Amino acid sequence: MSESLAITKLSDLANPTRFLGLASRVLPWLSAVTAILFAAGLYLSFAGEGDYQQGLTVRIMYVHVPAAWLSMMCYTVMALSAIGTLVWRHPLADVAHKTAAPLGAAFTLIALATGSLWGKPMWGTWWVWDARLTSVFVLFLMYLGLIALNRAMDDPGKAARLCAILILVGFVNIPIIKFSVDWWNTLHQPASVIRMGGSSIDGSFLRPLLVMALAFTMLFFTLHIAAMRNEIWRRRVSAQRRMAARMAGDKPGLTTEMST
Amino acid sequence: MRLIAENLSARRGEDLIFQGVSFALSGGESLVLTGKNGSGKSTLLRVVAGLLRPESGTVTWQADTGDKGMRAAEACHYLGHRNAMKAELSVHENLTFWQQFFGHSPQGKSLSVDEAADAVGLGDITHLPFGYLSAGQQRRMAFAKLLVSFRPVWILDEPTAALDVSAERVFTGLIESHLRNGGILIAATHQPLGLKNAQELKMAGFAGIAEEVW
Amino acid sequence: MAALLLRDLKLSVRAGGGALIGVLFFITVVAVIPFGVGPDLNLLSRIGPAIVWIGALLSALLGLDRMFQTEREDGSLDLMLMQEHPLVLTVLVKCLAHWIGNGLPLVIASPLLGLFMNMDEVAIGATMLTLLVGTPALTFIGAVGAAVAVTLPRGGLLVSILVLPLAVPVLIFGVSASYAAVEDPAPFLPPFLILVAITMFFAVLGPLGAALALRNADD
Amino acid sequence: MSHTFYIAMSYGIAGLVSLCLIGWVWLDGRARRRELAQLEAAGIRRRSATSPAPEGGKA
Repeated sequence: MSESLAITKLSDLANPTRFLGLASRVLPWLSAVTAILFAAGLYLSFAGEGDYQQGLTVRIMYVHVPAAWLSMMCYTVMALSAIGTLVWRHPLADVAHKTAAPLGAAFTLIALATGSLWGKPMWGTWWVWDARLTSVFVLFLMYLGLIALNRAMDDPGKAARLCAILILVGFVNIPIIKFSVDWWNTLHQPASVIRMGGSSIDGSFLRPLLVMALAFTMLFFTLHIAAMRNEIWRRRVSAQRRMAARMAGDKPGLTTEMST
Repeated sequence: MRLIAENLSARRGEDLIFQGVSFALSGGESLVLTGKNGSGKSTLLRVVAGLLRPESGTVTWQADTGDKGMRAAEACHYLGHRNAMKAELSVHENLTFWQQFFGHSPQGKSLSVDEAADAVGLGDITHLPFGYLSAGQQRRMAFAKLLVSFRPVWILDEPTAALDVSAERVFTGLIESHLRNGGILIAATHQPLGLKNAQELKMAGFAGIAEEVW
Repeated sequence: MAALLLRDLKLSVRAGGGALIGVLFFITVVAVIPFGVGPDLNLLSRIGPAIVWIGALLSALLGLDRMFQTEREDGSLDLMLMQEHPLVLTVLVKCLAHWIGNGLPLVIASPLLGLFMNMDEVAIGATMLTLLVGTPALTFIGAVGAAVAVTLPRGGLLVSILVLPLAVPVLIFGVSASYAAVEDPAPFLPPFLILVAITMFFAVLGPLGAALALRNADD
Repeated sequence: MSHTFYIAMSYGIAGLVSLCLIGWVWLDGRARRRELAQLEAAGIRRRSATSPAPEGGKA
């Protein structure tokens, strides 16, 4: 994945200007690859015939499962950037996890929406408190909390460090939440819940699923790099505005002399 | 004992407030920071007190007892704009808490709570809750906090702000006695403290955007 | 350290603001439920432990943002950051003082509310025990939220949003332990021991995260 | 049971959210470039940009 490559060669990406140049070159290619992958994925998922048991609704899985994987992966990317912020105090890492939060929240929203849409024909209710769906919902709350925290502070440097701490504390808690939700689920729900997807799928369904997953991943990286570029521009604009304000402040008040 | 700062630079928000500040202070010396508001005096004091991480440069403390690895902040008292006292607790409780919390360092002499209160001229009202005192009295009590537990370095951020002349005289007397028995002082102030051989550092303030981070 | 604990306890007794509000909020939240759910006694007794636990969780979150805010406003937070005591220890002591000031009153008030929810003695005992073990976990993990929100002008609400997802496991195991004590099939010990384990884990993670946040929060 | 409705809905929602994301990122980028252009016009350049030819991130 190009994102982990970008994080490993940290040193030469040190200043954002080089990142901007790189992003401008890479973005057209990335969007083209994403478009192709989506076209292939959609064709494959609609060409295959329905599953004998779930009927056509298996097609919802082609969207739901990649989105759920992506929401997990996005939080991992944010945790990596959080380490970059706290340990190496890398300005690019601040930008990375600040821009990844809205993307993660959006993909988690897709996962929740498609999950409940899948639940309706299967179990007859819009929202079923299934273990996986519930932990994705808690993850969604964590994303919203992080976005709210990031927007609540004006100094971007401090905001990034505090968000990084919260991301890491949250990251450590994900297994505990997962375990407690599974425990809570088996306690109240009869174990007859049909396993939603997972590796027990035979070949004919796996191929479209993988293609769609790859398409979603590429979409995430394209949007993430573009959003990071926007954030760098936003910070550059605010830095220059501050400089403009300061320069204006230093010049003597010409207008006052003319008026007296 | 010496307090050495090399090539300090610090940033407030996104802007670089000062660059390349260095000084070295040994026993009995004092450094006075002057400059208009917002010129980085408080920021420099907070960096020396270890409350703010500097952009570059280091603050090192060489104690004559030679125990290495002691952060510079642990040898300092910091008196900021706020008094760090609880209004509900009585003055005596406040000062005894800070005495126990600071712990008594072996070198110098730490005054008892009542001696410290007498030293700032408010010996008889230590039983009153802190909230009942006037602003000047509260400031004096905050200063008494420096006396209850000995620390070689005093970092004062505009100690004499909003004080009457008599209180100022008390403060300068205490500062001079601190310097006489080998203490170090770093103060940011507008009115001259009337210290004799004090080094002076003029803070210019804004020193340019943090070099091209964005 | 002991001095800090004593001072904070004196403060929470004398100032009394935070603790009282927490317990009052707890009582009002739980007392209001029957108005909504209806006075049907066996329904109330069935959802009793859950309601008491949810009330305790919400009122614990309520008092969190005052934990470091008062210290920062009067400047003593700066002095605490400078001392040679490890900051994690100072934060741990502050969490303990905050729990004794805010968490313990909730535990003491829970039997009274158990009667409101028509719970029998075993259920009240179990809920009280699980609250006794669970509320410190809320304070410890809440300390991270409080430390992060210390520099925010209106950080109070944000703390509860940030801490709620992290407090879900505590709620799940607390309620399932108190239910397990009442219905015989489910054993009481496993969820209870997991709850204890979570509290221990948060006792380490909370102060560590909060100390890191306080170090980075200075302006 | 009309599965097609649920399938259409789920792909619809997924598509809608993705399009909103793409739109937001694209519009945000355009707004930032416009602000940068305004600053450029007002003669405020980055210090390193003044010496070499002023570079702008062209998407």
